[in-house]
Amino acid sequence: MRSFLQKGWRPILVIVLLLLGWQLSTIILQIPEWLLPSPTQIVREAITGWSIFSGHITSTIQLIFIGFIIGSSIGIFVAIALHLVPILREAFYPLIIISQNIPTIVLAPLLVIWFGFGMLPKIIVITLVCFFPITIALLDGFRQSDRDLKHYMQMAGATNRQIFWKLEWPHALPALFSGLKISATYSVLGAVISEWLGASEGIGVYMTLASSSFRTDRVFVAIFIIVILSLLFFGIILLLEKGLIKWKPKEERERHE
Amino acid sequence: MRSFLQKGWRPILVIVLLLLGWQLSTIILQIPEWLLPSPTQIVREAITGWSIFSGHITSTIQLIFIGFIIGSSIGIFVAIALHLVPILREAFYPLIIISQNIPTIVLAPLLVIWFGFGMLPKIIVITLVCFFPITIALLDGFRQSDRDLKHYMQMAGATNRQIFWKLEWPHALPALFSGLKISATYSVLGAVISEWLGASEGIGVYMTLASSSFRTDRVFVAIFIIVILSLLFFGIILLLEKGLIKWKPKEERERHE
Amino acid sequence: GNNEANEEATEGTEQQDLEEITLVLDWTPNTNHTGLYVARDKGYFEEEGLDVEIIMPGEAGADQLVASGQADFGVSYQEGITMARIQGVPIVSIAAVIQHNTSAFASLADSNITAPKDFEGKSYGGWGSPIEEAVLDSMMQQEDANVDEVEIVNIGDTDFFAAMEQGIDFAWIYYGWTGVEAELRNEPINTVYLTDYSEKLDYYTPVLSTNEKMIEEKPETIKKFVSAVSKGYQLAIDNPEEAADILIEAVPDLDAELVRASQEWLAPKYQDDAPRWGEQKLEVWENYSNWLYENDLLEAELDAEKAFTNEFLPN
Amino acid sequence: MSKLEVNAVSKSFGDNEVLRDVSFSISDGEFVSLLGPSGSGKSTLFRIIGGIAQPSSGTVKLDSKEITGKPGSISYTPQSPSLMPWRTILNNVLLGQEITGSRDEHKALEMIERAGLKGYENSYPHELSGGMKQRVSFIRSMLSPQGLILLDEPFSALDEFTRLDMQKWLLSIWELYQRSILFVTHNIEEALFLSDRIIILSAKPASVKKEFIIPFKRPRDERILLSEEFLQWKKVIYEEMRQQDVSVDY
Amino acid sequence: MSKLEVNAVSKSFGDNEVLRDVSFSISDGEFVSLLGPSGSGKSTLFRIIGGIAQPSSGTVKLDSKEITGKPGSISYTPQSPSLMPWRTILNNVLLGQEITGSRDEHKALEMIERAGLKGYENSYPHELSGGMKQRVSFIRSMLSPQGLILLDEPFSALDEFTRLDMQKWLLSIWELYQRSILFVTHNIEEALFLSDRIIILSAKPASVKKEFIIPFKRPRDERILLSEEFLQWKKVIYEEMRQQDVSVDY
Ligand SMILES: Nc1ncnc2c1ncn2[C@@H]1O[C@H](COP(=O)(O)OP(=O)(O)OP(=O)(O)O)[C@@H](O)[C@H]1O
Ligand SMILES: Nc1ncnc2c1ncn2[C@@H]1O[C@H](COP(=O)(O)OP(=O)(O)OP(=O)(O)O)[C@@H](O)[C@H]1O
Ligand SMILES: [Mg+2]
Ligand SMILES: [Mg+2]
Repeated sequence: MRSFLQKGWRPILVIVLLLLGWQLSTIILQIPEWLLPSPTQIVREAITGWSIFSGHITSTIQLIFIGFIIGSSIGIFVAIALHLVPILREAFYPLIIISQNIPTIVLAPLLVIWFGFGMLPKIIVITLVCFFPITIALLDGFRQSDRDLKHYMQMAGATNRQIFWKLEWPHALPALFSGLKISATYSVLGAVISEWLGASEGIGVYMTLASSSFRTDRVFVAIFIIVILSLLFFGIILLLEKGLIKWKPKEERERHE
Repeated sequence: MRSFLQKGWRPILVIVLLLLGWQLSTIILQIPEWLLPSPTQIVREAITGWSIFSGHITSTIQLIFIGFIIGSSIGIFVAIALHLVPILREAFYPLIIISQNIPTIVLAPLLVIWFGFGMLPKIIVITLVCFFPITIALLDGFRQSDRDLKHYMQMAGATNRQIFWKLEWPHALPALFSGLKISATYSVLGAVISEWLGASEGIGVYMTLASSSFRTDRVFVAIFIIVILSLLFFGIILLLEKGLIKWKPKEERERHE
Repeated sequence: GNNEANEEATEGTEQQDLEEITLVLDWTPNTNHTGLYVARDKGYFEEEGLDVEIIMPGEAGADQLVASGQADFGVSYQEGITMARIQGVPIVSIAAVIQHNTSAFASLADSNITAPKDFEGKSYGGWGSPIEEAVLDSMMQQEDANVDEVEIVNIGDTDFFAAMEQGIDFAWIYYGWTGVEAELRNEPINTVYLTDYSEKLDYYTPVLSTNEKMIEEKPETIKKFVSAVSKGYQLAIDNPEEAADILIEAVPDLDAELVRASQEWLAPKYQDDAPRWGEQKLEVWENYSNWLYENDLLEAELDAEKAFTNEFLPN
Repeated sequence: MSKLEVNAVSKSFGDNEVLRDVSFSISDGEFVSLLGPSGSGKSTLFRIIGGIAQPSSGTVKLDSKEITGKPGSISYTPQSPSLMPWRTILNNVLLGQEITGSRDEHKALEMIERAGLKGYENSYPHELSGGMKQRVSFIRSMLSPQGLILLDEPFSALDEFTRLDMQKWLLSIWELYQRSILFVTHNIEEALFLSDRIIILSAKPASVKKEFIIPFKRPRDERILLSEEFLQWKKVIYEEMRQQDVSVDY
Repeated sequence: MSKLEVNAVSKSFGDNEVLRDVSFSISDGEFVSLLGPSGSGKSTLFRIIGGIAQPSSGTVKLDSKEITGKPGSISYTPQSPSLMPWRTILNNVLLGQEITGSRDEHKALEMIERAGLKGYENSYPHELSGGMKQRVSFIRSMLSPQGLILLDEPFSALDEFTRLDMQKWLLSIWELYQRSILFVTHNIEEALFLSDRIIILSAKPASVKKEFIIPFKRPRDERILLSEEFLQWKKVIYEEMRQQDVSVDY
C-alpha cells in the first residue's frame, strides 16, 4: 500500500494532466458536446445518472468475472493439454488460431441460434477472447523451462506429471501472468461486446442505447467505467502475481510494476 | 519443409475431419443454407465469386501488413521506452491498458472526425489491437533476463544501452515472438473490423454486404479467407522465430511448433 | 401506476396460463417500437394470454433469429424480408409499423441540397450497399441528373452528425429519429424524401415479422400478438405523450427529450392514410421488388404474395 | 554382483567423438571414482548412465536390467547445482524424495544442519553462496532413495576444510547404507581418500585408460592423507594421468 | 601506489552479518589471493568492489577515486560461468571487449586455442563441458582491458593438469601486462603458486584474519610446487585457516 502511494502518483498525475488537456481543448476549440463531451460534463452525467447506471455495472461485472474465470481456466487447461500431449498440440494448434479469427458478426447469430439469449453465448464470447493469450504465453513458458533441472528430475525417476507440476508449471508462472494480464484487459471489453449479443442489462447495452440516442456524454460515462474496471482488474492480477511469485531477487522485485 | 510434411498432416487431418463433420451434419440435420451453409457450398461460392472477391482480398492484405508492421513496431518501441525509462513506465503503464479498453464503437466516430475516411484511422485501429500483446510480453521478457549476466556486464562497465542490446533484448526475443504470435493472429481480424469504419473495398466490406443481403455462404467465404490469412501469417512468424533463435538445445528445438 | 396494478393482478392468478413469446427488435429501442412497449406495459399482451419478452439483438440480426425460431416475432424491413426470402429464409411480414417510408436524404441547411439534382458534385456518405447507388440513380433520373457525378463514400457505422463534420454533404436518415434530433439541436437540415420522387421506393420500413412455421402451427398466437400490438400503436397514435412516457420508463437510458419529440412527429405517420394500422398492400411489395430486380439488385423475382400477410390484423 | 555395467559405450556429437568403447562395472556397495581431463566426457557418461542421453552404441545395465536410454533409476548430483529458484532450500532438498516417495522433513533438516547450512532452510537459492548451493545439491541427492548415486564434482566449490568434512560425512553415510557410488572429481587426493577403485579416462575420445584398486582399509580416517602410502599412490595416479594427457599440449 | 583500497567494508543481508570491517589494499600490478571458508563472503566482497552491491558501511577506492556502489571499472570472472546462451563461444569471449572498446577477434581466437578450446569457437555454451565453460568465462575477463581483474574461483572445475596450465598462462599474461589481480580460490597451493600476497578471511562475519607476503621469486616455475619451502608455506596457511574455521563444527 505504501509503495502504491509512493509510485501511484505518477500515473495519476499523467491521467490528471490528460483530463485537464482534454477539458481545456474542449473549451478552447469549442468542441460541441455531442462530438466530444468534456470530462466535467461526463462526470456530471455519471453522478446524476448513477441510479440508472449501477444496475448495468453489476450485471457486467458479473459477466466479466464468470467469463474471465472460465476463459482463463480453459486457457490454462488447453495449454496444459497441448503441452503434455504432443499429438494434441500438433493437431489442434491451428484450430486455436482459427478460433481467434471468427468475427463476432458471424459468431453472434450462430451462438444465439444455438444457445439462445441467456448467459451461455456471452460467456462463450468472453472465453474466446480470454483463453488465447493465456494459452500461447503458457505454451511458450512451458517450453522454456530449465534443461538441467529437467534432466535432473528425469534421472531421479520423475514421471512426466511430476516434471510438469514441479518444474514446468512453476517455471511458466511468470509467463502465465503475462498472459493473464493481457486477458484481464481484454475480458472487460469482451464482456461489453458480448452484451451486444442481445442482453437487457449491462454496460454494453447502456452504451449502444446512449449511442443511438446521440447521448455522447453517456457513451463516455460507459467508457470511463470500462476503463476503471479494466485497471482494477489488471491491478488485481498484478497483486496476485506479487503474492504468488515470491522468490525473485530483491533488486528485480523492486522494478516490478 | 520435410518436417512440415511430416507433422503437417495431423492438423490437416483434424481440419478435414471437422469439415467432414460439418458437411454431414448440414446434410443430416437439414440445416438450411441461409443458416449454416455446408463447406462444399462455401467452396463453390468461393470459386464462382472469385473475381469479385480477389480485389477485396488484396486490399485487406495490404491493410493487415501495414497495420501489423506499424503496430508491432510501436509495440516494440513502447516496450523499449517503458523498460529503459522507469519513470515513463510508471507513468504510462496504465494508459496502455486504457488504450485496450476503448471500444471501436466510440473510437470510430472520433477517429473519422479527426482523420477522415482514409487509411489512417484504419491503421490506428489495427495498431491499437497489435501493439498491446507485444508490449506486455516484451516488458515481462526484459524483466526476466539473467541477473548474473547483468551483474557481469555492469561490473565490466556496460552502459544501460549495452546491457539492453546485448543482454535484455536477445533474452526477450522468445517473449517477443510469443507476443508477435498473438498480435499476428489479431491483426487479421483487426483489419476486418477497421474496414467497418468505412471502406469501399476489403473483406470486411464484402462481409457486411453479404450479411445484409443474407448471403450466408459469402459470409463464410470471407471467414475462410480470414482464417487462411491468419494461419499463413502465424506460420510466417513461426518461421521467423525458428530462423532467428538458433541457439536452443536440440532436444527442445524438436519440440517446437 | 396503471400497469403496476395490472402486473399484480396477473401475478397471482393467470400467470401459469400465459404463453411465453420472444420478440427481437431490429436494433436499439426507439419510437418505431413504442407500440410494442405500450402493449407490454399496459398489459395488452397479458389480456391476450401472452407473456412477451423484448430483446435487443445486437449484432445477431433479428431476421435470422426469427427465421430460425429462436424468436417468435421480430422487427424487420421490407428490404430485408425481400432479400431474405430470395435466399430462402422463411420469414414473413405480418404488419407494417409505419405506412410510408419516412427515410430521406438529409444534409445541413447551408449546403443547399433541396432536390435530387443538387446531389451532383456532392459527396454522399453511405454504408457501401449497391442499393444506395440505385436509389440515388432513380431519384436523380427524374430530374435528368447523373448519379456518376455523386461521390459515394463509405462511412461505415459513423453517425450522421459526425459524418457531416468530416466533409460528407448528405446521408440517408430516418427523419423520425435523426431528423428530430437535428431539430432538437437547432441544427437546420434539408431533407429529400424518397417517396416524393419515386412511388416504387415507398416501401414499408419497419414491419413486424414472424416465420412460416409459426404461421402454419400457431396462427392463433400470431392473431393475439398482432391484436395486442395494434392496440399499443393505437394508443401511441391517440396519445403520443403517454406512449412516449411508457417507452421512457421502459428504457430509461434513452434520451427522454428525443423520445418525446420523435413520438410527437411519428404519431400521425403510423397509420397515415391506411384503413387500419398495419395494413400492407401487395402493390407496394411488388413495386419495390420489381424495382430491385430491374436494377440487378435481386437475383430472382419475389413471390410478393408470400412475403407478407394482412390476415392476422384485427378487423 | 554388479550393480552397474557399462558395456562398450560410445558417443559422438556430430563429428565430435567424445566416448569410445567405454566399459566398466560397479559392484553392489562399491565406491568408484572417475578421473579424466576437463572435457573428456565424464558428465556425458553420467547422462548416458542416467538415461537422458542415448549412447551412439553400447549398453548400460543396472541390477542386470538394461536401462540404456531409460531414465529414472539413479540419484544424481549434477555438475552445476541446478536448484529450483522458486523453492526454499528445504523444499529443494526434498525434491528427490518427493519424486520417489514420501518427504522426510526431519531427516532433511538434520542433513541441512550437518552440512553447515542451519538457518538457511527457508532461504532461496539466490541468497546462497556458490559452495552453499553445491552442498544443497549434494544433500538433495543423498536424500534420494536410489541404490546408485552419481556425483559429478560435488565438492569443487568448497574450501579444504568444508570439503574434508563433507568427504568424511559422505563416507559415513555410504558405510551406513551401502549404496553404490560413482564419483567424478578432479582432485586426486579426494579420489584416493574416498574410493575402492579409481577409473582413469583418457582424453578425447575418452576410453578407460587404467583402473586402480585402492587398498586402504575402511573405515578410513583423515590421518591416512598424511601417510607415505597415500603420497605414493598419489604420485602413481598423477603420473598415469600426466602420460595420457594429450588434449592440452604444453 | 594502491590500485585498490577496501576501507572498513561491512555488509549485512537482513540479520545476516556477512562482512565486518574488511580492509585491505592492492598495489599496482600486484597479485593478491583471498582465502576463506565457503559462505564467508568472498563473492559478496567482489560484488561490492565491482560496485553492483552497496556495502552497509565502508568505502572502496580504485586509483584513489571512490567507486563505492559505482560499477564499471573492473574485469570479472564470476563464480558460475554466466555465458550468454545465444552467443557462440567466440562472441561470448568478445563481450568484455565489446563493452569497453573494439573487438580483437584475432587475439580472442588465439586465446581460445591456448585454453584448449580450438574447434569450439562457433559452438554454443550448452555444447560445452563445465570446465570448458569456466575457461571461456576466464578468457572473457582476460580479454577485457581494465586494470583490475577479479577472479572468483576461475579454475575450480578443471583437472590438475589443465589447471596448472591455466595458472602458468595466467601468470605469463599477468607478467606481460602488469595488471592487478584479486583472486579467490579454495586451493592453497594455487594461491601460493600465483600470489604476491595471500589474505585470509575469517568465517562469518568475515574480516581480514591474516595477511601473508609470499616471497617466491618471479617468474615462477612449476618446480617450486615441489620445493620444501613451498610445503612449509602450505602448512602455515593450512594451520592458520584451520584455527579460525569455526563455522563448520566437527
Ligand atoms: N549437447 C552437446 N552438444 C555437443 N557437444 C557436447 C554436448 N554436450 C557435451 N558435448 C561435448 O562433449 C565433450 C565432453 O563433455 P562433458 O561435459 O562430458 O565433459 P566432462 O568430462 O564432464 O568435462 P568437465 O570436467 O569439464 O566437466 C565436450 O567436448 C563437449 O564439447
Ligand atoms: N542476495 C543475498 N541475499 C541474502 N543473503 C546473501 C545474498 N548473497 C549472499 N548472501 C549470504 O552472504 C554470505 C556470503 O556469501 P558469498 O557468496 O559471498 O560467499 P563466498 O565466500 O563467495 O562463498 P563460496 O566460497 O561458497 O562461494 C552467505 O551466507 C550467503 O547466504
Ligand atoms: Mg563435467
Ligand atoms: Mg563465492
